Amino acid sequence: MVNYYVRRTARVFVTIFLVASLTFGLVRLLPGGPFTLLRAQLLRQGVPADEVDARIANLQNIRPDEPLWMQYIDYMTALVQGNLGESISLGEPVVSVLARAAPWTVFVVLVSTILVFVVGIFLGSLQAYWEGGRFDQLVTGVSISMMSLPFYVVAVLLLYVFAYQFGWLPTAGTISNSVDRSLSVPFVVSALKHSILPIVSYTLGAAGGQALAMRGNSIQVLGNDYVQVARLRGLSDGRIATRYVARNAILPLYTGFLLLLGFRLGGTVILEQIFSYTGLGYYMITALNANDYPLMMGTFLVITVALVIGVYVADLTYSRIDPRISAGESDEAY
Amino acid sequence: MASHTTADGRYDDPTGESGPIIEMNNAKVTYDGGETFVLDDVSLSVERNEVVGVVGESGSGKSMLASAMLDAIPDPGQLSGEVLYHRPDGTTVDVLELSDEELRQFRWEEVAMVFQGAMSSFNPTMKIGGHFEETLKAHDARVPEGMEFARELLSDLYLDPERILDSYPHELSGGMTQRALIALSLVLEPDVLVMDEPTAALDLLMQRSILTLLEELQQKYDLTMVFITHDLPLVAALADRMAVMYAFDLIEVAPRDQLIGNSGHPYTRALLNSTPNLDAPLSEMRPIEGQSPAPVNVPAGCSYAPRCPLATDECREVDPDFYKTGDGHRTACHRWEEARERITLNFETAGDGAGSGGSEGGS
Amino acid sequence: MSRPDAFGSAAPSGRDDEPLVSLDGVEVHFEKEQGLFEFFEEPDTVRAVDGISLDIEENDVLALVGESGCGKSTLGKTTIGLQRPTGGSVRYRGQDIWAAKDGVGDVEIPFDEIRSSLQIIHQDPGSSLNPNQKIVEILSQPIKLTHPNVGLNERRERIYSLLERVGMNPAADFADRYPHQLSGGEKQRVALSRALLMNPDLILADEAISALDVSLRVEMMDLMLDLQDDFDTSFVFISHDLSNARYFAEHGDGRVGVMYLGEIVEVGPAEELIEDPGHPYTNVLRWATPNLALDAAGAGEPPVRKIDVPDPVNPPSGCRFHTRCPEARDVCREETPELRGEPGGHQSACFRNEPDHKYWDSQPVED
Amino acid sequence: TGGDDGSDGGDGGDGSDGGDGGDGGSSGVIDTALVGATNNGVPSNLHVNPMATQNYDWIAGNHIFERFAAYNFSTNEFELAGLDEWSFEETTVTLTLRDDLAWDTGDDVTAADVIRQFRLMEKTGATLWDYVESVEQGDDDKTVVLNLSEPTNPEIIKHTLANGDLRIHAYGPVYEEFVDEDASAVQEFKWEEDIHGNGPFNFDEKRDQGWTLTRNENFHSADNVNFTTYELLTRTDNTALQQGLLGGELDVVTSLFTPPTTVANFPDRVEEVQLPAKWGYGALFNHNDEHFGKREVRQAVAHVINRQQVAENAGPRTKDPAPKVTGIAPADQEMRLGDTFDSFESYGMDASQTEEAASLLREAGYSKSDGTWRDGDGNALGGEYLTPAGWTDWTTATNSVVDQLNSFGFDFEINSLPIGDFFGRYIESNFTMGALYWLPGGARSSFPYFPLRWQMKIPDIDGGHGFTEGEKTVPAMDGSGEMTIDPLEEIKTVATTQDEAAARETIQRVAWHHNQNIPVLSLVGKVDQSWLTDANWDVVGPDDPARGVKWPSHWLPKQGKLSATE
Amino acid sequence: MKPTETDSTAVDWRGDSASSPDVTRRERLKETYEARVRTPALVAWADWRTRFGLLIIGGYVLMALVAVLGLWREPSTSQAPRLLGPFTDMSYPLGTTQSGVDLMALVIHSTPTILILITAGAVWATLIAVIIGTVAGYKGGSVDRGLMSFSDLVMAIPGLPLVIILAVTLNPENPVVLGVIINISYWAGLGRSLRSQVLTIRENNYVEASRTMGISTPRIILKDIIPNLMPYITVNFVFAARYVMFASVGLYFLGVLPYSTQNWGVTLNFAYSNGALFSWQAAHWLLAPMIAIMGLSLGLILLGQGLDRVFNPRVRTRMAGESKSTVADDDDDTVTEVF
Ligand SMILES: Nc1ncnc2c1ncn2[C@@H]1O[C@H](COP(=O)(O)OP(=O)(O)OP(=O)(O)O)[C@@H](O)[C@H]1O
Ligand SMILES: Nc1ncnc2c1ncn2[C@@H]1O[C@H](COP(=O)(O)OP(=O)(O)OP(=O)(O)O)[C@@H](O)[C@H]1O
Ligand SMILES: [Mg+2]
Ligand SMILES: [Mg+2]
Ligand code: NI
Repeated sequence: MVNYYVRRTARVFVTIFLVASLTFGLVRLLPGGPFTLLRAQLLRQGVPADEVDARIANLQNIRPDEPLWMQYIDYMTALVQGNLGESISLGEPVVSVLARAAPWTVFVVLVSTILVFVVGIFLGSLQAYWEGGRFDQLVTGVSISMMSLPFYVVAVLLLYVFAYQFGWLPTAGTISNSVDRSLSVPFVVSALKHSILPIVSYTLGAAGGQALAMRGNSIQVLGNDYVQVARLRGLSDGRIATRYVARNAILPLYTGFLLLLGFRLGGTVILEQIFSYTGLGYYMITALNANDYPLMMGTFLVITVALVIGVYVADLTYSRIDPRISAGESDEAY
Repeated sequence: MASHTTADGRYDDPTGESGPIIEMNNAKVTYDGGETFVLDDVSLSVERNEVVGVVGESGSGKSMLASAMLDAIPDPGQLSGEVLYHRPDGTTVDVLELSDEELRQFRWEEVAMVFQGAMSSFNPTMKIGGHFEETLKAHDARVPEGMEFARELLSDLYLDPERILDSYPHELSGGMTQRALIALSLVLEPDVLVMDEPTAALDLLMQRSILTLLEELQQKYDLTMVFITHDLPLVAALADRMAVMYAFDLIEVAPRDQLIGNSGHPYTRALLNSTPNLDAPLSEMRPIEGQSPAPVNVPAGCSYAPRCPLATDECREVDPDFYKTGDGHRTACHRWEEARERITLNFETAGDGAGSGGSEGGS
Repeated sequence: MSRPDAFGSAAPSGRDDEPLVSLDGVEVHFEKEQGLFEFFEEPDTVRAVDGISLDIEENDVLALVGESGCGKSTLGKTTIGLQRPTGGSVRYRGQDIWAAKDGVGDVEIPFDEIRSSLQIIHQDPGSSLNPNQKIVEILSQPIKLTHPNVGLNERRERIYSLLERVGMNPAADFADRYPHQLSGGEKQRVALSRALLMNPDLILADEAISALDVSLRVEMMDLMLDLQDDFDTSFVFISHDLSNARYFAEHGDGRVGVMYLGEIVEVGPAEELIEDPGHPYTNVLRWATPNLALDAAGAGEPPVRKIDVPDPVNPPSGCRFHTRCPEARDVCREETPELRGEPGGHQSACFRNEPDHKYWDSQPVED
Repeated sequence: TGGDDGSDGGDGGDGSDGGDGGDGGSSGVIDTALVGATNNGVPSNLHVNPMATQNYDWIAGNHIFERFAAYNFSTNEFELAGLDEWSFEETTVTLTLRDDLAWDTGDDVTAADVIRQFRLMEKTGATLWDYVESVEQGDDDKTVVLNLSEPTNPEIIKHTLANGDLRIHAYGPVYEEFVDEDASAVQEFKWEEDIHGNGPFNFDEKRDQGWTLTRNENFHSADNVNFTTYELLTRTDNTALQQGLLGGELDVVTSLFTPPTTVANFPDRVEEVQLPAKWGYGALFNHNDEHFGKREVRQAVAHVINRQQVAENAGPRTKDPAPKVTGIAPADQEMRLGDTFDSFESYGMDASQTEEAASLLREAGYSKSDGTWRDGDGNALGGEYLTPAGWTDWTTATNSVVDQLNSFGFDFEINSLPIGDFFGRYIESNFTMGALYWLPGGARSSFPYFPLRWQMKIPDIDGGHGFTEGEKTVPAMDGSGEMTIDPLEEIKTVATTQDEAAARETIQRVAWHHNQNIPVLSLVGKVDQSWLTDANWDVVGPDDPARGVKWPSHWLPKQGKLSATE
Repeated sequence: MKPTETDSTAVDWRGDSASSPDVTRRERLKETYEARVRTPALVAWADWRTRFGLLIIGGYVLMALVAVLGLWREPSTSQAPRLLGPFTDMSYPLGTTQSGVDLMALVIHSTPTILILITAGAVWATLIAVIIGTVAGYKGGSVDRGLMSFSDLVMAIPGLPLVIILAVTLNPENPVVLGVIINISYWAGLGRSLRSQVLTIRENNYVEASRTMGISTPRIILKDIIPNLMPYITVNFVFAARYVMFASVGLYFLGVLPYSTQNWGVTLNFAYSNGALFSWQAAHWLLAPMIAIMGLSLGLILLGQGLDRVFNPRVRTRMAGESKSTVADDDDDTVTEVF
């Protein structure tokens, strides 16, 4: 078992390394060069073209004259030292921008993902329990409708109703302006208030999907011998529902967690934009619009790392909830 | 069919105690809103402390019979009839009338059941020990004592209790899981153990070994056992009395030796003849032709008639009732006498030789 | 050597004096998955088959018996070239199968030909037929492979006639069904037909009848034996049931081999082996085989000291059976008995067959 | 008419007098906040160094720093702010700072501060130094003298000084150190701490969600400001800002495009102030392109486009079609062109003049087949039409333009690009046609010298549209024969001439060239929408000319014309 | 001893000669039609979800046809009065936009592109997933390890951000390319779960039997393995399609994707930024593309929910009325989608 952990941990680093290499490649692929916007800005300010060029060369920490492998080594060394370069548009180390942004994204994704699971599992189990009944049909209908609404549409509608029309919740941002950025009750309250809409809109559709999946799994588990045996053994319904049905029906969902997390972290790009929620996705789009490649790659890398770590944690805990876990690798076959 | 509770010749219980512990009267199981009968008016009584072996081919309704004894027919099946359970204190309950809570208590405390798939009878995400504990808790039994007893049971079954209790089901071999399940079924000291093909997934040596263990357990804990299998010779070693099922009904019930040596039903005899046997002359083993009917279109008359070499028009029209064909021996065949004569058994029986033992040229 | 082959395919080449398939010191060891950080540990190895030599002749029958997990299937699959041995060689009519597959050395018989000559019928009738294909489609496959020129109608024709031959009447009706619409016995017949259509020299029947109803088993065995007679096919018949093995070996004029933990501990003609077992383990199997004879029924204590099989990853030293053998003595722990007896006749691997072995002076094993 | 020095100066004085008069009524300062909002970005990423290349928050800066002067769009005259007086001689300009102009520390803003700023501006290559040769202190420490390199049109200097982004900001303790450094040092400097200004509000703090500014007691007209705080919130998009006004969350929004349907939904308390942007949607040709380098093709395009329709599609209330295609802002055309206005080709402002376009194209050797205009080799006339992603009203305009062009028989496809790429393609001259503003924007653009010259050079894209310098031959202005003109050289003379009539004529000649040769196709002019609310605020009425200074939300408070209700 | 009779066979099944053509080409065609078209269609139709799903998607295909055949005017600015409400003028049933574009035309003419887009993306994702999943699962060993490490890596890359970067890099306008880019990494998860199913399927003896007969690996994968995965593949195909649609519309909505012609996402973006959210006058502008999106995704979901039954031979035979097998109906909903 120890070996599995070691191996799994090693894989985290290998993956991060590979993704970092990929970003290195992507930076070089991007069109137009990273400084076009800056150039346009400088030019608009009336700075002469020569000077603009000189200034840009100055700013550019990529040294394009070096052989590629040298650039690669430079890049990787910098990365290991936690240096993601300087954001072109913000004129600030990318790391410090991301350090500000990442907690918000992680917070929203984490909370909404947990909610997706909790709500999905809860509804799905109940549906399976009352399979075919009113409740089941109702929730299935609602789930399917929720799933057919893209979350950003939900976000826009919620924003309209709860923030714009009723003004119950803030329309934008991570915390309100009048609150000190230190851990205090008003801070937490404000952070929560600002995150309600993003979280809810990010939860609804996905929770519907999870509920349907959970329902299917539960129905399958209900058909298993051990559930019937458990009934014969005289266990209470509650125990059977939790320890037998839910527990085993969750397992496949848990495997899907990996995928889910990837999609959800990626989706923040859209979500955060709608709510001006200054997380990773928000900065990614900012960087994109500004052709701020260091920042763009930085956010990309950090989102990836967040994903890799999330999956890592999921994997490690997976062995806790499914004792049958094996490395899942197959023997040489044909 | 008439009720057989009293008409049945009562089998003399070898252990001395007498009286049935479970009586099943006219049990019927239907599916598809009554269209398919998967248990067709079955009556069977089980005496205290005896081992009843039920045999029959796959799909003949054996599992239904087992489930019916605990009123545990898988949904959406409908069970009707009467299942009487006689408690040692003399009271009698109709299992089908029990309330949910009573039923919950009744099952496993008084009648326990072991399934064929031991692997799939355990929750894969829970240790074996957990299964024992929760069972004890669910029945308000004292856990420490119960676990002590569980350990004893496991040792009786040649298992290392500590290791087993601390293992997840997938960490055990098939034989171990099966034995653990048997121990689990006995942990509440039930009076009756219903076993539905408990060993079918195991290899022969293990099957036989477990059977031996069961025999010991049965004696040690004074169990009444209903043992269901499609493997006639297997249960023959254990059973006191045997019942043969065919097409959702019992067709013959008799003491073990009677059934093997002097069966009256052509199907039983064919079954016996098709059983590979180390001692039987090879030339005498032969298959039963034809296929048994599906639950939706059970033929009128005797359900075995289409395959029976002795079938007459009567057989095809009139569903045979049980004939008393010996001491505690009932056979549902109009032509049981003929069968004993015309269908020879292909092995030497050490029984009372009531059958016509010689080996005439068969068909 | 040339057997009648109405399909007109070239008679198998190769030398006549060679056995159909011969195994020489075959070992199959499965290594458990190695992790990234486990370089320093000995890999866990399951010794599924450990040093078995065996010849299977033309029109031969070998019935393998043994406990679950003792390596019967692995040995069988190695015999028909489905499993690559980790040691030793498997030869088809003198041609090393895996050399042919890899194209090393002088390949006298091409691998394709070997492949189609060695076929299999599986235990589980349910899983041996593709549930998504109709019976005709399943059975068309081998004809397409062996006789690519045969047209559609003729193919059907042949399939129908074979189905009738294995007792599935009316063939056209059965041919149009999906596997789940067949009974277990019928499925198994289709599997048999599929193997036969390849016109094989050897069929591995891996527990081909175990999953069937008792009443069907004999029928199926008879059918196979019948076809063996007709088409000179050899069979390796795997069963855990000694009485079935006996039935099959006796009728097919072949041998029974008893396997224990990857080794063959006894082999010989059925009747001899059962009447006069040379190995205590054969005795155990005998005991385990259900018997209707009432004196044998309820035979009481099993003739073993332990029920559970040892771990094949770390098989016991010496005689592998010593941990369970009621006759085991100290020497059995250290020394490994060899298979003794006349080759091709009754052979067994137990010290007790040697009257002057030091076994007789050794102390019985204490648990 | 174009203002002259004297009257401007006088106006400036009047303006501040008016302000003084207005504050008579205010005695107590009310503890309340004026809430504005921007979508400039997240304040934690912004700063207030106006000389920096990036991330200067100009709205915050506008409140913190006083400007020299301002251009009033209602009166078309200059108003002085931080200056008490400006005077223009042949080659010198004298600026006199207000006596009471002081830093929020209480220290006076001196000539030395302004000189320091001008020196830094020299380093960074600010436009002012195109005309100025040196700067020195005048008679006292409140006067600054600019020595010009050659006689310069005062109009140009005034516009340069009154440019909204030019603020008096070079606070000594902070900026002194940059005087001896490279320009890049001050351009990369992010002024986030120790911020001191001289405007109506002090920097208090900035966070992710906005800026907080507080009333500057040392501001010269502090008496005009009767509220304590100015909150400047951040919103991502226009929709959020509009909602802020709609829901009463915001009191002012400096500049915000709002579609008519939304305006109609605004409650009564919201007031719109429309100001000409001197900026607007135009179409850019690549003059290096084989086809669009040809004048006939450009003219044909001009004929095809129905500018009126484009304006209405993109924003009926806020877009004016340019009456003539030339480099002069729509509102100024008639005034600047005078009698010649009518002779200018309009190319059909509110019509698709397909006949004219077709005959021009045929003349240039193109023919129409399969509904598409093609050259001799059968290549369709068209290509990608670039448009910046995210500028919604522009995208609508682009859609209209491309629809019109394509239905005439061009073959264009829209390519929307992120801003960076969008400019990148222009800078690299890697385009055929695309959208670009046709006026440089700001008050300066009301003086035709700037836009006319701009259209030929377009520094924003480093001249990537490939309009060549040198002599051009265009039809003569009087309609007979041709005329040869070097438009770039000619327009430069406007900067140095003091002779208004000569300047006027030159402007008309160059404008005529632009009208005929079309360096950039002018389509619509934009009206800036600035928003005020009067629920809790006393705001001067619509007739007050003070509303004509950009931006009302910045200008009015310090004039005492936007104050908290008591 | 031969208890089974042997001599009743008329035709020698081993001979080369026998032939009596009793299956005509026509019958065979008919049979194929029955097996591959009619029966699946019947099965599909029997489930209300599939029925609705198909109807909805059929509607969209019809719309695409209308667009392709030019039965409805092309969307163009100023083609109609501005901001006409829906159903006020029946020649512009959905109303018009701020710049006088017929919304109906916008919706209709966006359909072909979006259908191509989602099909391309879904085909790409499922195809790659099937190839990688089956090969890895079937081949096992180092092939498996290699492919799975690769797909693990791909899974570690968050989809949308990568899509955005690629879209900016490649600036794709062809909907096929765009669809592929959006789903560039979607296959990874699907491939992984297909692989684990293949691991079980390949344990089926018929796979081994095919191997014994010497059938080639691609054929085994195609005939023995993939049919078993079909329910799962179809369901995921549908979900992949939905993901492409959501992602593309979302990115268009954000204005991140380059576009040349209007589509639902761009329309949504225009409507949103032109204040359609705030005024009833313009609400239809926002609603039209929203409903178009929701309708299509609803159709896809319903189809996905219903489709898995089509490939279940048990259900198929039952529906075809060929047998009365009493197997329990296993129509569990397997939903494995997320976005
Ligand atoms: N849920 C159900 N609905 C309809 N028929 C059912 C259902 N469950 C079982 N049956 C049918 O009931 C009959 C009896 O089933 P049962 O499981 O009792 O057979 P069995 O004798 O135990 O067979 P096996 O030896 O295979 O376990 C079978 O024909 C089966 O098809
Ligand atoms: N592919 C494999 N990888 C690893 N171990 C294997 C593999 N196949 C078989 N084994 C192991 O090899 C041993 C022999 O297996 P085999 O299947 O040959 O047994 P068997 O005698 O056929 O058993 P059964 O009667 O249960 O079919 C077992 O311990 C099994 O776990
Ligand atoms: Mg059963
Ligand atoms: Mg095996
Ligand atoms: Ni009766």
